Amino acid sequence: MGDTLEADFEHIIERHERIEPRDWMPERYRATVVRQVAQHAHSEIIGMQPEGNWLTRAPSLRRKAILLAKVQDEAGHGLYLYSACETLGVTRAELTEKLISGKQKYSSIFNYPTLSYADVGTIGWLVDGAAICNQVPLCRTSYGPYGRAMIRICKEESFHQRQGYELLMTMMGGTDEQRAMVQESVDRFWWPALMMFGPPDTGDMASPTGHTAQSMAWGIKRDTNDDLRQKFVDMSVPQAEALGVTLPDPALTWNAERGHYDFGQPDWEEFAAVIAGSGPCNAQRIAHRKRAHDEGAWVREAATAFAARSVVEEDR
Amino acid sequence: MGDTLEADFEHIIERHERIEPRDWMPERYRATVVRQVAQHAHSEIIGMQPEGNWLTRAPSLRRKAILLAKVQDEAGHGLYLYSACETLGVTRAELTEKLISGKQKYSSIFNYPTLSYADVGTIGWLVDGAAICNQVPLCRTSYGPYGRAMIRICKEESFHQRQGYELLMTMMGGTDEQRAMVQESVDRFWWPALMMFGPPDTGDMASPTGHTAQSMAWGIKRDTNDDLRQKFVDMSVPQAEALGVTLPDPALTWNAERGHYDFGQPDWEEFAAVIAGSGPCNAQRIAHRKRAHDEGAWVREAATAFAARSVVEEDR
Amino acid sequence: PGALAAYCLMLGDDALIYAHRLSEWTSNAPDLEDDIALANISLDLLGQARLLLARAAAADPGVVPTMPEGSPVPAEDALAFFRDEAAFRNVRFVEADNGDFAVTIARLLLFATHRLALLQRLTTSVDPVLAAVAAKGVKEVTYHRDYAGRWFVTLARGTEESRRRLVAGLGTVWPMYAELSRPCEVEVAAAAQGFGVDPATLADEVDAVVEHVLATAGVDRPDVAPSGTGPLGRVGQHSEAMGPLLAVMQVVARAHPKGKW
Amino acid sequence: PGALAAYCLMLGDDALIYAHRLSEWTSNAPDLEDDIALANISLDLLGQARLLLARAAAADPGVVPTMPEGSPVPAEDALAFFRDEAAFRNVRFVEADNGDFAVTIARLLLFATHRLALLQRLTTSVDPVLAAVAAKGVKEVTYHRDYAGRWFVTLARGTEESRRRLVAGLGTVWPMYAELSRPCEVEVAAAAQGFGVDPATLADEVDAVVEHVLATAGVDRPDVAPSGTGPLGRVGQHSEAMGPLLAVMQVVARAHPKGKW
Repeated sequence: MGDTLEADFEHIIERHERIEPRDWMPERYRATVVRQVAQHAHSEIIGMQPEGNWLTRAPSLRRKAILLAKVQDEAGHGLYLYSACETLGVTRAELTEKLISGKQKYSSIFNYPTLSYADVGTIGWLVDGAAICNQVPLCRTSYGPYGRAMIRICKEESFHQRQGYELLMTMMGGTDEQRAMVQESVDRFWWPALMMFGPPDTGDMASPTGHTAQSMAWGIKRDTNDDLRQKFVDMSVPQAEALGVTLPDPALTWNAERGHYDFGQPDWEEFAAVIAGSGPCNAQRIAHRKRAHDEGAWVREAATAFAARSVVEEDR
Repeated sequence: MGDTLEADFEHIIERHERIEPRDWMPERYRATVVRQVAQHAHSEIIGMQPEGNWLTRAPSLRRKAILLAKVQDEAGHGLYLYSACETLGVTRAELTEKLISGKQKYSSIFNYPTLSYADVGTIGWLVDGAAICNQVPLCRTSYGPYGRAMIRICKEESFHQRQGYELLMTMMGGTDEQRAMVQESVDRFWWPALMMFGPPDTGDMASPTGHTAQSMAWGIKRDTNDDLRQKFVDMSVPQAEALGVTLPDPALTWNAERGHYDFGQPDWEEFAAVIAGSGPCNAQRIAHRKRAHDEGAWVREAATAFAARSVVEEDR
Repeated sequence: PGALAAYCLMLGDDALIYAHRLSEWTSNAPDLEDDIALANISLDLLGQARLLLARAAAADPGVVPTMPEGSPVPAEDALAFFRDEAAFRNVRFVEADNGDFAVTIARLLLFATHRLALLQRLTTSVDPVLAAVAAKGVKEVTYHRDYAGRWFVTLARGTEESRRRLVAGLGTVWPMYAELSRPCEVEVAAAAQGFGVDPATLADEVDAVVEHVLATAGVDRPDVAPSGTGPLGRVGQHSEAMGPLLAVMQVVARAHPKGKW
Repeated sequence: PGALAAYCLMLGDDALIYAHRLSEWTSNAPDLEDDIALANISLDLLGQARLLLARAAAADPGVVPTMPEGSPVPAEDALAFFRDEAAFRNVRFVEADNGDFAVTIARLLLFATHRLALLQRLTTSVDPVLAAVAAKGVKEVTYHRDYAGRWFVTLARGTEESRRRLVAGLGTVWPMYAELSRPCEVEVAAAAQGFGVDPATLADEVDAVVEHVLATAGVDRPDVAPSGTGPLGRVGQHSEAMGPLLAVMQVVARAHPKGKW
């Protein structure tokens, strides 16, 4: 019977159809989906911090509203994604515990600080841009609830990307100081954005654990890291030109033969250090989340106690 | 024997000598001294808040250092005065508890907010000035430890007063905005400073409890409220003229006959409201103190536990 | 300034400063749902602030701070980022730190209850803009009040600790609450001219709602003295929390008086 | 800027920003004695900052921000209040919020131990001003270190809660601590020219002192990754705590660029 179930599962995967929560699935598939969706959810939640950092200092009321709505959307994305995980039998509390204890990761990009208001725009343009490259293919991912969450998320992310780009465009039309601020921000975020696609698929730096291959076979992932990175670079270069900023990569040049831009490699040692916990903000991000979670414990307990009491009172 | 003790006590008071901690004293004298010294100590401690509010925003490094040293001195004054109380068998913990629970008062002036950096100067000039008028006579107060603490405190207060006046003088030599800032600050603090001497000694607003008369008889207090207030006004008017600010009292005028300035009465209803707890900052000041005290509880407990353990270990 | 402009500034500043405080909860709330809800409330109030500040500027351009020549800063931003502390007209009630979640819920309940009653009346303001802002705001603030009311009761009847914190939190915010219903000259003039409301006339209605929530929660009205007498914040006399709030809020805008954002 | 000016700025900024953070304890400490002690430490560091910033300005007036014509603002204040974030050269270690008393004591122990070792070496700097500043500072910082060391052991061996908090506090500050001993170009140049010290050469000495305190306290070295690689704060890349700190610290001075104080 296990064989039939497994055959059914493989069949669904092959036809690029969706696996649904009640379908049978191999334990490793379940674990892999949970890990990937949780990591994505955690990234949304941790990602609230670098931008949230500028909420109280937004330089115009319109930008304050846009930023607040955006950070709120990230919380919403976290919410859908944790719900998607819950369909696989893992609770939000368990996932939060794993985030706080460092057992599950989040996107390395959020371990870099935001140091000027231009960073809000750059995160929208480059970071959300990279996220979209990663995520659009996931709308077709094999696990149903994840795929459907991604459709909604991608729509909002693409809205955020346009808003970020528009902020940078507006600033480039402002004062010299503002233009310098945008360039400085892009200089800081370009390489970390390239790192968002993960290590190269081949060569010394390639991930030894081979997550990519297995995930692709299962239809959880749909493209290789390097393909997505190339797509992102190709997309970003003309946008940078339109903006009037220089991307900080001397190797960046159009390769007519390939029909793509050639580009330099990020500092993969820095990437490894960030992943290992030595990014500029790893400790701060986790400490922030832990503090908020711990400080909220009494509220969550109160809600639980109140709900339990209400049930008892209704029963009478 | 009680009669002899009481006679000795009265004798010391009459000769304007000091009562010392080991001397016999009437219970009401002890209670009155404790109340007055505690109120004074509390005023120093609460008085750290309105000026401490500007420590992080001091506009020059020199002023930051001066302000920090001054607020530190206030903590030091609090420390001596709590020690003076302890000679009468009351602990600092008990007194702090009475401050936090509102059972003991502190000077009404600290229930007004500090709203500009000029307030740091005005507090030095007017508030410390009024405090000095109140306190210089207390250097001769009948209770020894209190009198000796007052000698040291008055010396430092008078230094603070000069620093405050010097800040205002410097600002008056600055920009128009700075001069306006000084005037606005003086406008806000003049009347509350006059209230620092307490209600009038006679008339409808006079304190019904008659603390003044009893305290004067015992040599705890040395002058009436109205005498001290007059002295303060006489001292402040020429200082205001030298500074170039207007005191906000249309009734203020030289009375050649009396050899004193005539002046208007503060809003004694406002004074009563502030004493009753409705000042602009009463709740905030107490909440701040309570929070700091509560948050420090685990540290004080640790110190006690560590000291106890050290004693045990030494005994072994 | 004209009475209409002064009145819109006052209501706009309440919304602006309180929205700012609430936005500080973002990424700090007890649970994701509350993070989202508080951000939403903050966004609603920020929206009200923008409309009200714009109305103030339109009614009397004299209220808008003068910007350097060639500055592209719109009126709403000149008002929010380039006024000094004493020119802000919000009540001190909205300035104080958020405190813990219980303090936040207690303040939100009181603020939203008052503002809802006010906006309901303002829907019939003779100023059509104000009436329109109020009509939109009524829907928003009804949700704010309900959210706060639900949490108020939940915390009061949740655990021992949540009840202790809620009662303490209510005591913390109560002293400054009186300021909302203490009429200032601008409000009296606004009521007389038919575009505004004398908040004293709302007191009973607001009080009844608050009493109802307190009763449901089984919590007593705090027995604490009001903080200050007179209009205070409404005439620019703020609390010590306001200076650091504005220092942070205005820092980027002020560093770039000719900036485009 | 010249190497001497750059070096003095760096050491001055460490003292300035840390003094600022410590001054936030005023009226908030666990007991009066600690309120006084922390204010005293803050004052000492503020004094060091003033001398070092003045030395930087004297060594290379080019490091001082240009003020509007007729501004009476002295060089030390122009440096403290009119530089933008990226021009500050302090380590990120001193920027972070104070946290609770345990975090504060852990940071103070590490900072003072490092700075004491540094100042001891600087007493033989070829720059006589720097040598004099260091000689004065050695006495001050010895007290800072002893104060922190005593509390560190007291908290570690006090109650269960104080130990838990101390261990957590040490873990909190540890990731950024590495930055103090990570040499930047300016330090390497300063050491080569004989007026400064390469902090890498202090590491063993500092480490031995810290180890001794940890051993006395019975606390393990935290097993946490360093925060960031490279000099970061020393090249103007600060943490997110720096912006709000400067917004508050600089607000009054910047509102009055021609002010006299």
